[in-house]
Amino acid sequence: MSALGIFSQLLALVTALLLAPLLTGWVNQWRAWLQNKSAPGLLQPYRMLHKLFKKESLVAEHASSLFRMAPYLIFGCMALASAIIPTLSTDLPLSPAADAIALVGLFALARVFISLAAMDIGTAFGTLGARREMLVGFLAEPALLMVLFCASMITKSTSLTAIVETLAHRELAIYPSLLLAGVAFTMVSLAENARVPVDNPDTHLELTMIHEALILEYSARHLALLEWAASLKLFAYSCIGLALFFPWGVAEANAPLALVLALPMLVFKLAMGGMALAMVETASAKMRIFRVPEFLGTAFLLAVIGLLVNVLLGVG
Amino acid sequence: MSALFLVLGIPLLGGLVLALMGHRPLARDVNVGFSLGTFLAACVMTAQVISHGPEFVWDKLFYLDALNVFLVTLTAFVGLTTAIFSRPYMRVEQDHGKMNAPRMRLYHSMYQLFGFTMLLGLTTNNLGLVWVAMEAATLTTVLLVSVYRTSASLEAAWKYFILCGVGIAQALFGTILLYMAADKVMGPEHATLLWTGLNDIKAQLDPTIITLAFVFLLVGYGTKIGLVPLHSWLPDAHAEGPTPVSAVLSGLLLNVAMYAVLRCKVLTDGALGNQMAGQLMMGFGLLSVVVAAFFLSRQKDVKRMFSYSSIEHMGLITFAFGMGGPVASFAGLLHMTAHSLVKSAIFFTVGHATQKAGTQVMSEIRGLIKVNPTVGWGLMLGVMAILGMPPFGLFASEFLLLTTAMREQPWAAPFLFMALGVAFASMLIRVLPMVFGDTTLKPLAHPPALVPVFVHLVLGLLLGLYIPDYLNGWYVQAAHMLGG
Amino acid sequence: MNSLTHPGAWIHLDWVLVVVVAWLLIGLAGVLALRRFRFVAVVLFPMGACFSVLLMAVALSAAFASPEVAVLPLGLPQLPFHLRLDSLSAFFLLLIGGVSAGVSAFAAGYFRQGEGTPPGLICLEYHVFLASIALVVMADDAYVFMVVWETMAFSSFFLVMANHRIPEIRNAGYLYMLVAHIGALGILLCFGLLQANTGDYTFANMRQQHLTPFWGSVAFVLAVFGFGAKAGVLPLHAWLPEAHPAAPSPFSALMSGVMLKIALYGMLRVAFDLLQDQIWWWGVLLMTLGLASALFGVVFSTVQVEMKRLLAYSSIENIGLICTGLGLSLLFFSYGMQALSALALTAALYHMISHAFFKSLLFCSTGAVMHATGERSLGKLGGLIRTMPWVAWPTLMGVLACGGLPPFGGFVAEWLLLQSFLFTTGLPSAFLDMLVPVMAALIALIAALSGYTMVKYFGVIFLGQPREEKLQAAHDAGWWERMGMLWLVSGCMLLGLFPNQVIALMEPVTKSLVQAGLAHTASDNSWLLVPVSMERASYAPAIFLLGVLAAFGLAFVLVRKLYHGRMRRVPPWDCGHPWQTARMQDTAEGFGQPIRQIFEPFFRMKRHLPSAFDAQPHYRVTVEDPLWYWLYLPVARLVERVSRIVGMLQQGRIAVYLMYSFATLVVVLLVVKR
Amino acid sequence: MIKFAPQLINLFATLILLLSFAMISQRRIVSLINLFMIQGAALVAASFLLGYVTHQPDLYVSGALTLVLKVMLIPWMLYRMIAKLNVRWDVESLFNVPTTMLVGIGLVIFSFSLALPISRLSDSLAGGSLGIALACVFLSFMMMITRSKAVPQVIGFLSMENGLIFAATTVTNGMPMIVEFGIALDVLVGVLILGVFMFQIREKFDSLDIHNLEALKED
Repeated sequence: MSALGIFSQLLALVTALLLAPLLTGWVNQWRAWLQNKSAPGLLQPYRMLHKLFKKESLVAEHASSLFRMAPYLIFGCMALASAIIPTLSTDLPLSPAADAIALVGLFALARVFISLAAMDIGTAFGTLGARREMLVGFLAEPALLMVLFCASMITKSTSLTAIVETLAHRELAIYPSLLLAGVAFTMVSLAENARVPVDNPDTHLELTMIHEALILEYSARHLALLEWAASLKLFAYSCIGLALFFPWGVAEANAPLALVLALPMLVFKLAMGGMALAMVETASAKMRIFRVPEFLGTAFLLAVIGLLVNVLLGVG
Repeated sequence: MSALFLVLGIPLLGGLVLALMGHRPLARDVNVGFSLGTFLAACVMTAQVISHGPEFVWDKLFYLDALNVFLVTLTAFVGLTTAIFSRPYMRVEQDHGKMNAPRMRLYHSMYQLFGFTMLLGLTTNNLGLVWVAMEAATLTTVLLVSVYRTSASLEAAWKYFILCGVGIAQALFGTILLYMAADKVMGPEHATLLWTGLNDIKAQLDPTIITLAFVFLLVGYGTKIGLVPLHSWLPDAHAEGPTPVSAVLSGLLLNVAMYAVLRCKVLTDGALGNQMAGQLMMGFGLLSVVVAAFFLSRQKDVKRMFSYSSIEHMGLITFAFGMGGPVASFAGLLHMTAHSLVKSAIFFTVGHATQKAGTQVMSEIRGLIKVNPTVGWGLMLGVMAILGMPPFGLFASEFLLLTTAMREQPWAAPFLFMALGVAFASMLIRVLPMVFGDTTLKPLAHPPALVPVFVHLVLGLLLGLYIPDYLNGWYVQAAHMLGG
Repeated sequence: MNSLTHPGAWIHLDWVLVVVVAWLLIGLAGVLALRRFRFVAVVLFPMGACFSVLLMAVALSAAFASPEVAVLPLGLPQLPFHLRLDSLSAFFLLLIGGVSAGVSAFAAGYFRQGEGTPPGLICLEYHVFLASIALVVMADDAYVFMVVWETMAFSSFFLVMANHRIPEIRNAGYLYMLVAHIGALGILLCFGLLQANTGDYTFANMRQQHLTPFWGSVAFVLAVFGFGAKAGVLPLHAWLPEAHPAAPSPFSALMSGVMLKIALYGMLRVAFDLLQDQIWWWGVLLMTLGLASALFGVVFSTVQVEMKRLLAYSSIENIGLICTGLGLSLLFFSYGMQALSALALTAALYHMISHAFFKSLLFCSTGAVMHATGERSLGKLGGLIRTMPWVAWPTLMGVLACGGLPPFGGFVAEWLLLQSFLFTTGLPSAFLDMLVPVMAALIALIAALSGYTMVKYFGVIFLGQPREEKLQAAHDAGWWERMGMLWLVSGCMLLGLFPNQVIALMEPVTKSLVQAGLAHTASDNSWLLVPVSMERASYAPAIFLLGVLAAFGLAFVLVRKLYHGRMRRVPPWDCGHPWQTARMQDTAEGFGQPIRQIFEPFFRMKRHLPSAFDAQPHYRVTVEDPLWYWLYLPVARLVERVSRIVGMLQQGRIAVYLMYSFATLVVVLLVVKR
Repeated sequence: MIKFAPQLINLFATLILLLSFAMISQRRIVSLINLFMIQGAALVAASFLLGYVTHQPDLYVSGALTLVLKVMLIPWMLYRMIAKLNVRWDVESLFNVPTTMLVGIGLVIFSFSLALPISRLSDSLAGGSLGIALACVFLSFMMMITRSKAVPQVIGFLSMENGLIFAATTVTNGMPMIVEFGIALDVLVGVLILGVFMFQIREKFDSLDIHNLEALKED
């Protein structure tokens, strides 16, 4: 628990909190440009959060305390998740507290609470959204777990910091299992963060919305926290992607100087990732809700095949 | 050895006295009195046997050893409890008009004589007399089976008499062959049918004659035990007679027949040296268990179902003795005791239940627990005991039986497993609706005598959890003698 | 049972016997006070709960003590009752004591006047059930094991038949008793093999016997058949979804929470302790059976529309997962990898104890809901969190635990199980190396699906609008019920947040069974659960929860300070429709519809679609268990056909009977003559 | 006289076997009872002869017993019963006569093959008669199976008893006295009971045909 460790931990948390809305804004901007529309400003998400926080919160008459408590809990989970994932440096005192499986558990906890909160009001949209969210969740969660298992099979450990360290030191070798895992991971992150092929983030069309239906009833500060948590989730997912597939440039415990270099490297990688995400979204159209299980099923199978390939070839 | 004279004398005297005054209402209590006397005499005799071991009575004509002493006490005890049960039962039957004065007289006198024949069969040392006792037992009960004069009971009685008569005739031929074998060894003057005599010289008996003799004896007495395919008379006889008769038939007479077969098996094993007798008994036993189990699932009449269950249990006992060895024989003896206790208890509760419903068809007996909890719970616990649920003695013997069978005769284990499973399934599916659920029955005029039921069940429970030392001593001695 | 005079010198075994005898006496007292429901509810059941707590305490201290043996004078003379309290039975006694304390307290508040069998009788059956469970775990010879095993089945059968007015309950009771007895017969034959013809039935003797691979495998298969039938493993599971809903809730809680574990205890005792030379395919058999029942259980629990059936199927799922853990541990053990076998075994044991706590909690909550509303089916409930907060919040904890979500015990068990699956690359046979990752994938899918089920369970019952008018009048749980549920919730929390201490408790168990334990790695870093080594994997639930709560608190305070906390109550967003009714919410079938659509081949569905001319068109879909039509009915038809053939043996003509007698004589004479 | 004894015993044995065959193929019931009476007489003669030859007084007693029972009392009771039940019809059986004869011969061969190893060993006077006694038992057994009327079944049962007593007297020179008395008593009571039954069956079914005694069966 060296002082540097605490500092890098807090730095990681703060950068996550600040950079997340920026990443969402960046992705929205690129989406607008690619659809040759004039894009909103890069800081639009911050302005939206500030506006929402100022508003008075309107809550349904018979909403229970679970409804009002859920946003804070979900925001807490996402904050902890982004604190655990090695974004800037791997010297994170909090990381032994939760390894890859616990991270997946954390996402599951957040998903369960958002669904319960949605069902609390008892409107048609809430339960509809909850059912769809759980449908996506129950297929995406095992797929994510299998992706993380591929990586841990190679590095013989499930703690994220250890994975990043071992992968970063290995010389540039092509791991077929990681290739399959990468494809599976992109499909899962698209589904989890309610991006286009599975769900359109900025539409209120009853038939298609999953994520929107859940937060339909929320307003003002609760809505702000949920939006912030959503962007934090996107940030966390992209950091997991970077950690597993592009681990270079993350500072080690013994090299505090590298911390300085790590921040711009992270921003650059996130920018590239955001652009790629925007391109994927504009290129694909939204699927019918009953095609989503096949989509996620293929992701799950790809991850399992990645695992098998790792075991069969023995090299990983 | 005056106790033995009392044990045999009291029922004989009871038979004669009740023949004279059997029709009067007092006869029921006199009947209980005589049975009580027999039971007390049996207890005294048992105490003597406990104190100074097996002994002869009346210059070797009667012989009391570990194998038959507990059977004698058991017979006397169940005779007593059945007599107590038959008091209210017969009063209700008289109210229903099914039993008039002459029939009551016949019933009481035959009941006591039947007790006498069984006790005679158990205690006598002369195998010829054993045969006479078995024949007399059939005679005394055949009239009881047909006492209701319905066409079904007449048919049952006729079949019972003819089939058992033929069966016992074969047993007589077996006894003659035994006598012939003894005659060859000891010379015509002092050739004897005394079992102890034969037991001493069983090594020199000629194997071919003994094999033939054992076959005839096994098929003969097997008819009386109700081994499949000789069992056809048993369900009809046990179901058609009045319930006390069925209880005594199912509970005790089968044991006496098994006792006779065991006596012959000891001689045959000594003479032949090989396991022919045991294998034959195992074959018959297993066949009976399997066939009876499948019969159970087709039954409509409650007493017929329980008589098939008796066939199944006698099959298990024969299989146990067929396997031989101290553990299996111990299991067989324990099973005989526990089975007669629990089966007679079940027949008591069934008797009251059928009187309440006015019919023996199971579909019309519903919700016993609701109308009369003691009868309902008595039947439920009794059926659980007969199906081999643990706290009861039957489970202990089935436990020993199945575990030894699994190791010594693994080929038989799947059949036993299937048969016990099917029997359990078929009997439980019939009994559950009878005991639980809503009821259509009307309470009885006279309060049912349920003390015997629960006394039997407690004894059954005791056999499973704690066997007194002297009883265990007898079992071990007898098992050693039987199993070799 | 050494001298009763000075209790000071009593060993743990004596104290456990004191608890067992006390339970039996309470039962008898119940019979004496058959109809006085007040006395039974307020005095007897709480006394039972106190003795459960005593049992827990004794088990805790006995866990680390060396095994103690006692011989009771009961039973057959050559076969008296042998009892033995070793670490494995101490662990299970702890489980029994903990769960039964909560459930007894809940049962105290559960009784209402004039309902089915008299409460005194239920009290007797309940306490005989508890006593027999405690004895099963301590049995040290085959005879006493079988006696208390079937007494357990016997007494729980009467509990299932508590309100036997309803025909379905009678059928459920019958099916339950039948499968229990057939299972017991299987176990009996297995013990027959284990005593290897020595005639000595004590477990000590059985441990010395070395069976040939063939007979050992037959014994193992019989044990899996017998104990699997009792635990509800796939082919013989049909009784579980019938029997558990039929029993009154506190007893189905005990049956589901504790009795299924006792069946697995039996499997453990035979597979690890009594059988000596394990073979690798035993583990694979157990794993495949476990995974099949887990997947089957979770898929079926998602589409159920009745509360307790949903929980019963979820029990099948959890039992399946535990069996997979046991199978994996057996696989490692047969290859001699003690450390990994200990890890898998700890995962299975952890899952057993956490499932015992959260499943009994959920069954108790269904009991409270049924008492308050009188409704069993999910379609008629909703919005109960407002009228029954004392039931809703503990149930939320139970739901999170059952869904395998982080701060609770369920997650720790899954975490350990997944970790043990991850290390299987060292197995000698390539086929197994390939098989195990696929199984890990299945486990992850099953865990996620159980989350789905639990959201449906909690959401449809407690959240949203009440679907029936009378739900407004639902009264909250009584004091006893709240105490019982809070006890179970604290159990779940304890298991969730302090895994190291619980694993330290399990260490003697795994040491005795597979000669290796996890405790040495877990104990040196007290907060961190580290199964094998620091850099491999670690998980600290306490810090994890603190992190989330800290973030929660900070967000709450900062938002209040930086901005404001104003809030206003408004009608919910109705998207322009003038009126909002409760029927617009998702029904239970609706919530399960995606799973029904994805896992179509699993079910046997009958849809009733309304035709155009229906007066009141309604749509009904019934989902049935396909195994019932593939396995149970064909067997029943076969028995029916064979018994009809056998029935022809008895045609009534005396001539034919005489022919039988004559033919038997001739045949036997021919057989003997040869 | 002594040296003719074995031949005489064999003569009586063959006579009893012949009578059993006759009884199987007999049509009319009254002659059936007469044949049974003659068989009893042959049995009595054999036991008196054996008693005389082997100087065993109890053989005389058992012969006298059989004489009283099997030759006088039981046939008289059967006649009285038939008179009271006014049964005059002839006795039809399930199989026609030739097949019953063939089966009878088969049974005789079977019983001889059974008894051969034993009779060679036995040194008593009438070794060979065991086979014949067994044959007589089997024949009467078969008679009970094939007859469809109550009275012939009873007579079959009694002739089986005759065969057994004959086996006892010839092979082992009679059973111990107490057993002989027991058997005789049982037979007598048995016949009494069968008589009572016949009245009841007659009164219930007003015919003595066995076919209406087939209600109790598994459907």
